[in-house]
Amino acid sequence: MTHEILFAGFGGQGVLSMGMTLAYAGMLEGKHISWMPSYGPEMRGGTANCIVIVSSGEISSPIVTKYDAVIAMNQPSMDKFEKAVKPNGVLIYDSSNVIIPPTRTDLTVLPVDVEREAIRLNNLKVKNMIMLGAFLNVCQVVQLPSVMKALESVLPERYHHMLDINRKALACGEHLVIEAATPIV
Amino acid sequence: MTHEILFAGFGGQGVLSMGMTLAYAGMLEGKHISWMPSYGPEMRGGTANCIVIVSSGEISSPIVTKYDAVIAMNQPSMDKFEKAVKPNGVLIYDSSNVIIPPTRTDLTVLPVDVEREAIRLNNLKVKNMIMLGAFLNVCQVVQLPSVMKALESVLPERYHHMLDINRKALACGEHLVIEAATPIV
Amino acid sequence: MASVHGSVEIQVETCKGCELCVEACPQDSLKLSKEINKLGYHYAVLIQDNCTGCTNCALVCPDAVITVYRESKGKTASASKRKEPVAVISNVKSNVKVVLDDVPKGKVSI
Amino acid sequence: MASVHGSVEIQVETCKGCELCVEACPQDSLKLSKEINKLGYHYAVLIQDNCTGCTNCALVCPDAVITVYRESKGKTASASKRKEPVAVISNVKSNVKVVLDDVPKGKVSI
Amino acid sequence: MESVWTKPETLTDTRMHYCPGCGHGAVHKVLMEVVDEMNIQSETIGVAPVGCSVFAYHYMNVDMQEAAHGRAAAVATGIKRVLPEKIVFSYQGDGDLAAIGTGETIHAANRGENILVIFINNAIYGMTGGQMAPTTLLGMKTTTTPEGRTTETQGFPLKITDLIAMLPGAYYVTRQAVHTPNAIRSLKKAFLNAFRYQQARKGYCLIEVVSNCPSGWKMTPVDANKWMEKNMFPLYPLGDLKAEGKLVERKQP
Amino acid sequence: MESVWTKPETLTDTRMHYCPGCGHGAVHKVLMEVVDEMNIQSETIGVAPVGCSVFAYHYMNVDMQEAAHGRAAAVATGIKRVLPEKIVFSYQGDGDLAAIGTGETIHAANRGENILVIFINNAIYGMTGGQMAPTTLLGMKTTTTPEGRTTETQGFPLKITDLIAMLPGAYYVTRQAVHTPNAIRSLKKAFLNAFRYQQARKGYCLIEVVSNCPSGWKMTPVDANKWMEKNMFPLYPLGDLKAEGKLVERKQP
Amino acid sequence: MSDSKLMKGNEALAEAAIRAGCDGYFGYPITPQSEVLEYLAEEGRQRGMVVLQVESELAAINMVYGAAGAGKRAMTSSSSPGISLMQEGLSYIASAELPCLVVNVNRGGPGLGTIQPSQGDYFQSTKGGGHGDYRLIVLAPASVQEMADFVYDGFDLADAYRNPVMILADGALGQMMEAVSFKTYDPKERVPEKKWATTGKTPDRERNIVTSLFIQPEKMEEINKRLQAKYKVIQEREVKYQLTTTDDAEIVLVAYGLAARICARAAELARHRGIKAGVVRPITLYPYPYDVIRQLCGHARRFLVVEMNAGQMVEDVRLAVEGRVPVEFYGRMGGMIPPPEDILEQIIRYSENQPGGAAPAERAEVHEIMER
Amino acid sequence: MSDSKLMKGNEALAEAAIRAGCDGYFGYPITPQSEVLEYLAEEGRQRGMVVLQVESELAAINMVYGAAGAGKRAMTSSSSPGISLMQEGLSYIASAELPCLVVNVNRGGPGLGTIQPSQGDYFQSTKGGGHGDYRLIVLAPASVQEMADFVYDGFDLADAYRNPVMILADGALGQMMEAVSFKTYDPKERVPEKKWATTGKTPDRERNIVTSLFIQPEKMEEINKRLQAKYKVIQEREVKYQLTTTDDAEIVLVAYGLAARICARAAELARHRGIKAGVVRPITLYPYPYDVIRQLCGHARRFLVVEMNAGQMVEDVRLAVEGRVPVEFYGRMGGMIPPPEDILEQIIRYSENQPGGAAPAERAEVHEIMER
Ligand SMILES: Cc1ncc(C[n+]2csc(CCOP(=O)(O)OP(=O)(O)O)c2C)c(N)n1
Ligand SMILES: Cc1ncc(C[n+]2csc(CCOP(=O)(O)OP(=O)(O)O)c2C)c(N)n1
Ligand code: SF4
Ligand code: SF4
Ligand code: SF4
Ligand code: SF4
Repeated sequence: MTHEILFAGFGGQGVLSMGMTLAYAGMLEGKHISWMPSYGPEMRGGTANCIVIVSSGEISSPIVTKYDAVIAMNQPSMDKFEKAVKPNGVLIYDSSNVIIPPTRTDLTVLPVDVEREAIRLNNLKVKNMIMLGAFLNVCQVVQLPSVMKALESVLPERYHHMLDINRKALACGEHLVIEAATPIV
Repeated sequence: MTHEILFAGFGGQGVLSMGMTLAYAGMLEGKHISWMPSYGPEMRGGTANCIVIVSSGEISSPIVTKYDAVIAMNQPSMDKFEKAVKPNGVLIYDSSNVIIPPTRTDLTVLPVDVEREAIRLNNLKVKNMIMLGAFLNVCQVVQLPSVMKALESVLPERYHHMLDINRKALACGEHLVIEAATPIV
Repeated sequence: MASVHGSVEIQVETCKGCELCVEACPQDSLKLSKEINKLGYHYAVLIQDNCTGCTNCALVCPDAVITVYRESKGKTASASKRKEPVAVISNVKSNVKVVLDDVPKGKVSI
Repeated sequence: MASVHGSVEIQVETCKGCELCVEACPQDSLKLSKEINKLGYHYAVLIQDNCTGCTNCALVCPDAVITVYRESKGKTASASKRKEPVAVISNVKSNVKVVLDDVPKGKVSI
Repeated sequence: MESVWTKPETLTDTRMHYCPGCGHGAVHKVLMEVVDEMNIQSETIGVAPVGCSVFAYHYMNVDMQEAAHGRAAAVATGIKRVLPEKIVFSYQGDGDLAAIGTGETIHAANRGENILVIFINNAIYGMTGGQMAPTTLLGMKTTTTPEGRTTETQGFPLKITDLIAMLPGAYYVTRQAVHTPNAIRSLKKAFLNAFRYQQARKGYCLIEVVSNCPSGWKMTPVDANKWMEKNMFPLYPLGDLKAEGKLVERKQP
Repeated sequence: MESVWTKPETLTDTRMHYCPGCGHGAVHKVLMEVVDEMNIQSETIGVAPVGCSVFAYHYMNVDMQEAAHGRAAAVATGIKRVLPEKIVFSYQGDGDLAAIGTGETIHAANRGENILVIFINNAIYGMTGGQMAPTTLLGMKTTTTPEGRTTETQGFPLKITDLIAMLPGAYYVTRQAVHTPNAIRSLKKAFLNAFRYQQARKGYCLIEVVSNCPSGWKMTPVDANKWMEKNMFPLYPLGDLKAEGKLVERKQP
Repeated sequence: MSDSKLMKGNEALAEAAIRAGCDGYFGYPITPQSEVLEYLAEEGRQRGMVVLQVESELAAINMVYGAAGAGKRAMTSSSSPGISLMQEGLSYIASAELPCLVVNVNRGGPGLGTIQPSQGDYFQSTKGGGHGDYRLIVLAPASVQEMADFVYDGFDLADAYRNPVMILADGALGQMMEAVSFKTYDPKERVPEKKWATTGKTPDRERNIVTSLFIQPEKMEEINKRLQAKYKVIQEREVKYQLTTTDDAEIVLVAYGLAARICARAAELARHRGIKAGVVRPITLYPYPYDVIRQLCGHARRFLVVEMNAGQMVEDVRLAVEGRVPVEFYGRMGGMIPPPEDILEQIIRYSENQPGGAAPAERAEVHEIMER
Repeated sequence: MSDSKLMKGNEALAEAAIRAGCDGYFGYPITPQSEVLEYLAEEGRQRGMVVLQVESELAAINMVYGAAGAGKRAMTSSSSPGISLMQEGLSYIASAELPCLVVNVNRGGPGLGTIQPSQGDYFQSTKGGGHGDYRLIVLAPASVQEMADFVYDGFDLADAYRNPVMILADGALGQMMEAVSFKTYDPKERVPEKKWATTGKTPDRERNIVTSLFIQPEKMEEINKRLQAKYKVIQEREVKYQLTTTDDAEIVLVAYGLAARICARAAELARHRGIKAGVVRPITLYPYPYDVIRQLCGHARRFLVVEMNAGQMVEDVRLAVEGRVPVEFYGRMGGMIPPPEDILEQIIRYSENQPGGAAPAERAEVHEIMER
């Protein structure tokens, strides 16, 4: 079983760490994983993204062009990657940053208002974890506990005081999707 | 008709200009010519040499290993190049600098005491021209007048006051060989 | 109330919200907006009408997005020339603690 | 006649005839030879027995070919130790105008 | 009302890629302002470095060449020598000018090349992500001096501008900044001087601009400028080091 | 009689390839004399340049590395950093150290590398046949300045030793010569100092030796030395520029 | 995989350098490999390694020369433009026969180009970008794990043959993260005694001289013969490659590094469609696996060389195949990475025996160019 | 030949540069080509050319970049180690598509090596010693006359294709003297208008930018495609070579530069002995005359490649021959020049179909090496 997932958004939105956390969790579960970031110019202002592959077997190419799931944190990412989702794949996006919703009908589409939740948690830095939580609810690529554990290694020591709020964010994200099931736009 | 000639001696002995003068004369006579110097380390202290080819036709390789004539201005050159003369070729050397005379019997061997002549002309800088004159007497590679003319171009402007003494040297060298015919050792 | 009257025009879409103009303004006429522009920056806005047109903000603005206007001495403002600040926000209070999330990392690196 | 007595030993075959020792010698004890060595240089030789062993020549000699000896104060020269200058030329006159033909050109060039 | 300050015409409308509050933008702006005022756009040729200002040619509407890392002074020399009538400047960061380009920098100055070299000293490698620069302060933390710069390993901050001032080939050497309106005004004067000197064939001019790197320093622009005044100016005091070919007497810190 | 001066043991018996009267030989001799006296042959590692002294390792009986043209200071740094207990010196000509090697020279000094750099300034490229060097005097004729060096084309003689003295990383900087017995004695002291400082981990030392190039200058050795005193010493005055980390006050010519 | 870490290729390489007993690292920042220097500046220094950020790549390679000549394990790393600046130094190091490790995290060129992954430096690395007849041993990792493993191998090979070794990766391998584990490796056991090194002339031996100067051509020719003989041995003994489903392959892909992994995926997809595809992945780019490629000419009907450049290694494949079967080329340039699907397309085209391949440019374009 | 002069190759090249309207020369001394700078310092300056002795080869190549970018004819010259230092600059120049002339008077390497003539820099010159996919147009003169003539051709080609051109000679060609005459050539007629050059932005045009930076890989790939298309045209139009008695040749020698002249002599000697020998002399090393060599496979029973290196161009010959007939190699290294007699020997050996050729080294030697 192989999951090929793309995380995309603005430079500052923490999409890279989202992917990193997932990858790490996969590793903790003994799966084969790869994390391939985009690096360089498009990261400034424009979109940053990373491809995460979690697989039970060897991973040949860390580069793919079609994804089982795409997590889009802003409009440009949505515009660019909607078409890159495999048929019947999953497309989750931050509805607080994406004005024009996707048009494909062959996908599970989930808008998530992470902004609102973040404000509720009163911390705008954890939007990405809210999103990750939401994603994990729809695709059980890895178990939430592994992700919680992964956080410890992915978050630099000096940020460990933020472990809790991040865990909270993950949890809240997971629960969010229940609502999302009945689309809120 | 092609002449392949090697001039060899100490760095300071002016062997390169000897060859250059001959080459230039050849050019003046409309012949094909090439002048290939040794350059670099062996020039310090050790021997310097140059290969001059004067030919009525195109010159393919400017590099040869057997010569129609070798002009040796010191012992090391003699030791190194005696064997490089073609059978029945010419080997002229400065007897004032070469202690051990050549041993080959299949050559025209001409020892020339340029030192003595130079002292007579009271100028040690023209030894090389004396030698060149002597050589031209035995091998008419080019005509003496051409060489005289060549000197004007080969000698840098600032040395033109020495044109005469050099011409004298050439002439004296030519006449020398008559003596040489009856070996003086 | 300042003696000379001036005003500024700020291209909000290219402003990067560095706040240097706010710092440089002797009249405290500028502030960063609550809203973010397309690039995700909180842009500078004129919040009071006490601008003297001293040009300090424009001088320090690294992105040259500020144009400064001043009441020309002697003659009265010709309506044609007059320009209103593009954005004026009355209430700049906000219950959201906006954190300028790490200044865009991964710049072009060569 | 110098108070202290000394002498020098010069390796004539490695001397390059640069004449710096001649220049440096306060006693005018040194001179370049008429003869040339294997390398074609007129080498330095001791021409008078007035050397004081001041070592100036040895100090300036770039090729370190000079060894200097001095009469050890107090004790007399032990024959064993004593060394004669290797070359002494009585008449340094010469009818040949020796021209130090251009200092060896083509050095190693890299 | 009439406009009393508008963007210089020779500055293109392209949005600059610099981080918020980065000094590069301010310097570009002032430089182009001077090109406008002197009306020398058609004779000016600029040389961009490799550094965050590598894209300077996107913003300056003059003919420009993008030089290899550290070689801007050499490229500028090449241009100026074959086009002596033109006005040539190079624009370089501290890594570009004072590390990899040390040789080219010093020899261009020593030859007295009739060019202007603009040197943005932000004490860090901005573009590659905040590594130590030759001008990084002692104790300053960068990605390659996580414990802070120490003399044992990395030596001392290199005051290359002071070295250049000592060279007879250098005619005008000054250190400026862009953090306040007055600093900006002063920098503008410096640019005017340098270009006038070049027109008068006076020789080599160097303008160092002590600047910031909010991203590299991990500070907000406002804090960065405060930090700069407090920590950089003592070691890199502003003002002329050499005027009209003569060293300016000033107490060294 | 007993010998009062004999060739230093650490100087090999190989005949030196230098031209008659060339200063390189004298410097080699004094350097090895000091190695003998300090008895440090077994801890000393030398770096030869590309230049006439490229073969220095034929004459100095110590471990040596032959560096690429201009990189001797970098090579010496590489050695010293991994073998901090050893005594490391580089030996370089003016082309090697002050032209192609400018960057490596300045940054080694600025890092305060604990090495000795020996700088033979003969104002010309000897090995390649007498081209202009950065230190060539104004008006001096070389094969690449047939009309004499002019500032317009080739700029000014580069007094790099003076620049280095300004760097905080440099601990001992001095200018010496080898044309007289006294000069030789003074140079010997300088070498002793430098090696002692290195043993004491004082940091970077630079010893410039103003020397001759009879071949390049087209003079006899004796005339060359006279010319040197008359023309080079005024621009390159002998003596310490920096002692024990402090600049030595001296009137600049 | 409990002991494994999630690391960027650059970090894994740096960590391995520390564990491989690298004594001195000398480097200058450049994307996409600055993490190597940054990681070592923190970890390496703490663990007693000499880590120097120097003034330039020129200084770096010459410091490596010095440190290696002093008998220590020395390395540097950079990316394309920086590696170009090291060419003189590399030629010196090869000539003086100094063991050291040089890492090139290849980015798109020529010129300043882009920072995106590329394989455009194949020629430079394998044929010698510097002057004269010399060779680097070139290792091409294809995973973060290999970014680490090849550091040990690199140092061992360097010491065994007294030859500079290059690890030629690309930007993606440097930036991507994978699980990596570090084998136990004791430098003390691995580093041979270096009698030739300049460590100070003790009375019991002659002085040691590290040099690449042999002014007499006769002598220099001897040196060259020695080097050539050494390279012959290396070519005989050290060739490394990886084969994927080549046994029955009719179309054989040849690719190295990241491209090889993408090809593996493409071959897999091809086999789903019943096309017998396989992949030869040269692990050592010098010495090159000519023989294995030659042998495959048996059943292979066609070779398809895939590179992230305009076609460089393809020359070595042609030299091996010598016209026995067609050798096609597909490449992306300037930092573009060919996705498996595109390669599959090529495979299908060729298996259907259509002509083509990546045509460098249309005639029209060409003219446009000449018109400029 | 009344109007002809006796000149060294280096001097002839320098004189031609002046006559070809070279506006700026930037160089650093190095044997065996310092005469170029020295000649220009005297003659060039007097005749109004910008001639600068600069601080290093790095500075030189980047000044050439600047001067060429300013629309002027610019050049530099050096020898092997100095050329290695120019590799980054050359990659930049090729990428920015600046026309200029670079001369390499090749000496024996690797490393500091020797100053004697060599052809050891063939790979560096033809495959790209710098990073990324780029090509230099490489001209290989074989006489003093060509040392001069190729300067005009070089500048013309550079301007026509906006590509750096390299003249690859060797120390002997630089130092030897032959009669040379200078054709009438008026730069004004030859130098095209350079609209792209940075000469100051006038109101009537957009600003000109000279750069090699294309940070977006898509853009960079476009640039690369443009370059590749250009190289294709060059390969189609600019191949130059010289054939000597190849029509009926059974053994065909392939050599360039000085080696080609020596081979011509050897072939002549061979024919005296009734051996049908001929010589292919590539004049352009890039673009390479693959086709003509391929065509000769008809009657040629064997190719013998002769180089003053360890065997570099031989790869291009093999790429052309593709195994149709055996390709042998004979080379001398480290500054040694193969005399005609030695080559004759090889010819005889092969015409008698004996095995062999210049074996790089004996097995014994090899082991000695491993034992070190
Ligand atoms: C030869 C080479 N080495 C290294 C680099 C990577 N590099 C790009 S910019 C830069 C330094 C940037 O710092 P600075 O010059 O201070 O300019 P800033 O970005 O701070 O404005 C480096 C090392 C390169 N592009 N080329
Ligand atoms: C990269 C490189 N560039 C140029 C040269 C040629 N070269 C050898 S020595 C030298 C300069 C020698 O002058 P200097 O350093 O002053 O030493 P000197 O010979 O005068 O003692 C030059 C340019 C070289 N060997 N390598
Ligand atoms: S200075 Fe300019 S960019 Fe910064 S906040 Fe003010 S207007 Fe915006
Ligand atoms: S100084 Fe030395 S080399 Fe010179 S002449 Fe005297 S002894 Fe001979
Ligand atoms: S990284 Fe620093 S220097 Fe570069 S643009 Fe950002 S703030 Fe300016
Ligand atoms: S050329 Fe000059 S520096 Fe070189 S050995 Fe001769 S005199 Fe000395």
